[in-house]
Amino acid sequence: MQYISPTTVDEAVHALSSATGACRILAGGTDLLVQMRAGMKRPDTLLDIKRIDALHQITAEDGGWRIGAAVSGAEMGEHAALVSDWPGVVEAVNLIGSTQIQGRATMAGNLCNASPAADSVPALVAANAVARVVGPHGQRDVAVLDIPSGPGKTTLEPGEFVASTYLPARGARSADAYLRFIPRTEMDIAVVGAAVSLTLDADGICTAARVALGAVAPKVLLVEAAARALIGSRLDAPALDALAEACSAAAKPIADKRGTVEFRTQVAGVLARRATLIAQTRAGGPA
Amino acid sequence: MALDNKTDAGKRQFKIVGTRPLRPDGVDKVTGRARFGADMSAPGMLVGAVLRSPHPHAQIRSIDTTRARALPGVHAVVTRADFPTVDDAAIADILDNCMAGDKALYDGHAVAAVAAASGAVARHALELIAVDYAPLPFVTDVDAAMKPDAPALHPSRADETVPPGLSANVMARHQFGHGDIEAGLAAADRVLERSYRTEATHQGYIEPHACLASVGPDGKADLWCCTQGQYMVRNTCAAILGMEQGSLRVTPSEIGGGFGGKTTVFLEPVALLLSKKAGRPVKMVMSRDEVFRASGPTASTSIDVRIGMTKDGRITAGFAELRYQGGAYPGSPVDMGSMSAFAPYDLEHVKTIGWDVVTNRPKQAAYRAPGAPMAAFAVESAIDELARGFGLDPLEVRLKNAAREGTRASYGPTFPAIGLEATLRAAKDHPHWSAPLGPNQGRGVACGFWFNFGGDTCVSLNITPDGTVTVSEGNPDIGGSRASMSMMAAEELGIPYEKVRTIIADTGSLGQNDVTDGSRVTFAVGLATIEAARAAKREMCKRAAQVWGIDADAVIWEDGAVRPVSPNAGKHPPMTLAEIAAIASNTGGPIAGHCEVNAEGAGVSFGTHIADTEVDPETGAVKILRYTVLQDAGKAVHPDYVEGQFQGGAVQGIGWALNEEYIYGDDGRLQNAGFLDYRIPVASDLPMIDTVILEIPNPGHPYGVRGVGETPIVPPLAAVANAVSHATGVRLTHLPISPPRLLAAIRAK
Amino acid sequence: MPRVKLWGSLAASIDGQSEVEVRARTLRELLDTLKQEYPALRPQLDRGVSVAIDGVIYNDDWFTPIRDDSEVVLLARLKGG
Amino acid sequence: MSAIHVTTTINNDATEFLCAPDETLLDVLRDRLGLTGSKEGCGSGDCGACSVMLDGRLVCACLVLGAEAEGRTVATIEGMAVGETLHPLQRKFLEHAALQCGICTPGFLIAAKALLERHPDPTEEEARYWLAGNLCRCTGYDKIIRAVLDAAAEMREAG
Repeated sequence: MQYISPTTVDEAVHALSSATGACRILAGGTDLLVQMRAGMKRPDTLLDIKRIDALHQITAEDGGWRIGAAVSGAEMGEHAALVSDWPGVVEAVNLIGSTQIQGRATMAGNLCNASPAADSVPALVAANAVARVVGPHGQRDVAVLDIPSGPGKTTLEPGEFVASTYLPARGARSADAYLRFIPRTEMDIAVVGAAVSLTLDADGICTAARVALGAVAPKVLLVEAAARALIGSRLDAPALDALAEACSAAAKPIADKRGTVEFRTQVAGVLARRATLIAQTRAGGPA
Repeated sequence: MALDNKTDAGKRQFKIVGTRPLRPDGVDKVTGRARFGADMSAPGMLVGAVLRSPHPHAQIRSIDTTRARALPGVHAVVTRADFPTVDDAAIADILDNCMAGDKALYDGHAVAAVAAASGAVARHALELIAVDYAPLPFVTDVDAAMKPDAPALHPSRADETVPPGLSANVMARHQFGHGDIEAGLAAADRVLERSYRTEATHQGYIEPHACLASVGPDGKADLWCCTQGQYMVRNTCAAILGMEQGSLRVTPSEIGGGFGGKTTVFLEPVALLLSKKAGRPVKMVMSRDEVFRASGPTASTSIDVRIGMTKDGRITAGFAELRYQGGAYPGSPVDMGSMSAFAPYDLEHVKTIGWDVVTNRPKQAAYRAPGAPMAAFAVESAIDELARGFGLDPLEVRLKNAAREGTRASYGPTFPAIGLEATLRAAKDHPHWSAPLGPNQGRGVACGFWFNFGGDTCVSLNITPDGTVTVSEGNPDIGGSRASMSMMAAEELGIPYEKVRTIIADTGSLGQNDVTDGSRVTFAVGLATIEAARAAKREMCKRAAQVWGIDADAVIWEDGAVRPVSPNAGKHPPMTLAEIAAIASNTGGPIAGHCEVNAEGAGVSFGTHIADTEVDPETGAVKILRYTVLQDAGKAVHPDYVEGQFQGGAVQGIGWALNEEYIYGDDGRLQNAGFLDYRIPVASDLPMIDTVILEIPNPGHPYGVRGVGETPIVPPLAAVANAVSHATGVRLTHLPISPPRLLAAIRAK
Repeated sequence: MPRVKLWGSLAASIDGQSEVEVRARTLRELLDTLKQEYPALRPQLDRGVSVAIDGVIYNDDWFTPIRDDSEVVLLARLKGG
Repeated sequence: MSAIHVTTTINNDATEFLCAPDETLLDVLRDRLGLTGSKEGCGSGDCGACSVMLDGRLVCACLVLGAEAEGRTVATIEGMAVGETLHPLQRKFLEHAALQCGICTPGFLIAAKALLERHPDPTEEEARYWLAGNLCRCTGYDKIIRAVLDAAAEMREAG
């Protein structure tokens, strides 16, 4: 096995496409090193992208934010302007693991690990975020929704990796929120996750919304029926009931050591409702 | 030597006992200098690793280690074939658990081990070992294992207490109690019948098992390991390997938690055998995954309870049938559960029946008051349900039925002075009990009991020439016991605490000591320390009398010095310990005191816990809002560490109640062998844990000490469950009260 | 003669006698006599028992004295964590 | 698999070591450098017993490769006291009896120090959440949290 730590994206792309055997990207390493220790992954090459300065940046771009693939959760949490624009995305990233994990874990790593329960992914999908994928054939932008394809699997081609994630411009009276359910107060994997991003008009009527769920299907779910339940409403009780119902209906979870089908289905609606109310308050609340 | 000075408990004014000095090993532990099990190393050391069965139950047809042996860097490979045959049944089970014989009996069961130049080579070598398994039907659930057609782990191992015709997995039947249950139940206004289940939990010590073995070609061996009992390790390994106990010296490292889980051996005999074969020291450290899969979790249980109560809250009879699976070998703590289930209550009619059952799970080990928390969960839940059903205060009902001095205990003997009633009254008077509750909040109370015991104990106390004192004792310091021993020695000798240093001896330095378990150390080692100090004092009195030229009877020890007993004995200024120490060579030689004793006479300990919970009715999440532990400690030698035992035990119990469980899949394999999904409480899950120490002296100890370590884990399971029931109106009879279980119950209401 | 209370499993093995009289002045004499007079108790006694004498629990100490009026209760061998 | 040569700074000492590409920083500290104060409780980032500071960030050394330490600074429990003088957190842990077995203590101290560097006046809740990645099985956390809050108060007074 070898360890390489290129200092530019081009070098990394070159190294990745020319590596023989299995090559894994090492960003925060909080999933990969655990999987290697458990013998689940045995890469021939580890490509550490943390020495690439460009991937450490949080950059304002077209009113939105571009977040490099090597930016840790802690760094995102300390970026006041980013937190102000996308509190739901940042809180989702900051829920991943302990303080110690926050010092290492990256949002791009969370995305590419492709766990159905990844905390940041529903928030990114609700935010309509776009991943910038680089590879031997150049770069392409892909909706975050389309990166994971199933548990542990992504749509990335051989030789490709996610270099950054773009959060679009945040409009006025818009906000997002993410909630997850875990049995303890910290240190667990989401049993259910729900993210809501919405925009209110001056009267408090919801004009746009995206609702995404985690841990209730093989990959993140964008629940358009749930968004439709909110749009045009004042986020009053009937709208929230409809939202919760749509989320529970969309959820197609499995039963496993972390939760039952019934529990996940039920709580998906509960969390979506609560996240909506938080996003509403953040967006300026009812008129 | 007579241990006759036991009656000063309770009236004695202490100078040091009861204060809170800093622990002597503290600086090493806050600076990283303290050496724990995995911190040991030796020149030329190899690294050992274990191959484990992926099957819950399988015949081992053959093991081919040829390729592993041929791998460069591999120095030894062992399988069961390399171990001698053992006759003693208990030792044979321990050996079989350390290294499988004909059958692998659980997921994670050791089947082979290697010693290699590095961990990487050792792990590679394991992959080269070919084991031919023939998988067998398996069973991991206690009730399923008791069905007559269940897959059998062992042919005909049941003892004579088991009636014929039952599943071969039933190993023993226990029965306790007195009176006439049916008559008692007939006198009740209501008889409650409930079935309860608890899942297996793990002690969850943060330090994985680790050891370093070095066996010479002459057969003399040294072993360093983290254990609750170096003598137990020595004796068990010697028995397994056919060694003489005197040829194996075991030195305990600092121990990173045990809670009962380090009262047996797992790696140690394997490391010794690997070292013997390799001719080099071998170090072995378990991974966390191995700790969960292949050390000794506690039993999972299934318990039926019938309790009768009159409408004014008098319990007329209590019956429980308890089924505990203890993993793949006999010996689940169902006997302890059956004895302790009703111990807090004064019952005319009481009966418990316990069934010891084997399943395809790792061999259980002791876990803090082994067997008692599950039984208390069942009984304390049922009493709570009955009390609330009659509209009675559950605390008053417990007071009304509380065992007290003179009560015939449910397990047989008559209680001497005990502290249960004191803890209940203190609970009733505590502001917690009357604090207001908000919506979705509930309060629960529960009692708990543990026997405590003493056992073989040696202490050697040496007076150095400059008058400082060293105490050698043979029980690993698992939570501040060096401080307690130093305090008791200083108290007895009348010298400052700082003048005493307590060390934990290796097996070559003292006689046999029982394991650090059963809440025995402060009681038994404390007793031996006091007696050793008294022996030294007697000697010092003799020396001073000799110097003064008077009779030894004419002097007394007072305030750290020898004095003439009266003016008639002559005018001699007091001779201090330091002064006597300085002239020891001139007066007969070094001065020491020692005590070797089987310390019987431990006092039982009772506790009452109050828990407040808040339940999220939409998700089933339970938050612990407030928690208070009230327990009888006899005499709290170092109150900080008594409080620490109360708090730590309570939080382990809270974890057991809410989230911790061994989860087995349909394939019979453990699904949550890590701290991610075996969810022990984290700091943000908890409030401060309030404590109230009651002191009802134990007449069997010179200072009145009772064991305190185990009782605190007994009440929390029921206290939390009762609080959740109070908050939600639904009663969970299956632990843990995980959110999916609770939400389903709330929605079904 | 001290009367010895037996726990249920032991009693069951000697036809339900939950209390027996045993001539014994020490713990050792007690256990030896029990084994002699009630061979059916032997397997359990050999596996180990604890004994409560006047409410205090003893495990092994042979010469623990027993008075004629002592309350003696056999218990399953105590374990601890 | 050839060894990697790493030059780094540990507890202010310039340090060089060789390690395998897949060897964790924790293994390097413990097995190659004799710094056994950082403990391995899980090897998967779930217990915090191996907490160290890497370039001023709190991390689990079991989730960092030794090779990643190249050119960086590492601080471990062995560097926390200055000569004979304990850090206030170390002192308060002793005074409050915030340890029983002591295996989690080095990790808690490193994590608590990182907390107080960022939040000199944490609430009890902030301290509990910050330290949620450090498991303790002995104490129930009560005395640990008290020690951290008391150390914070003393450090604020000392300015």
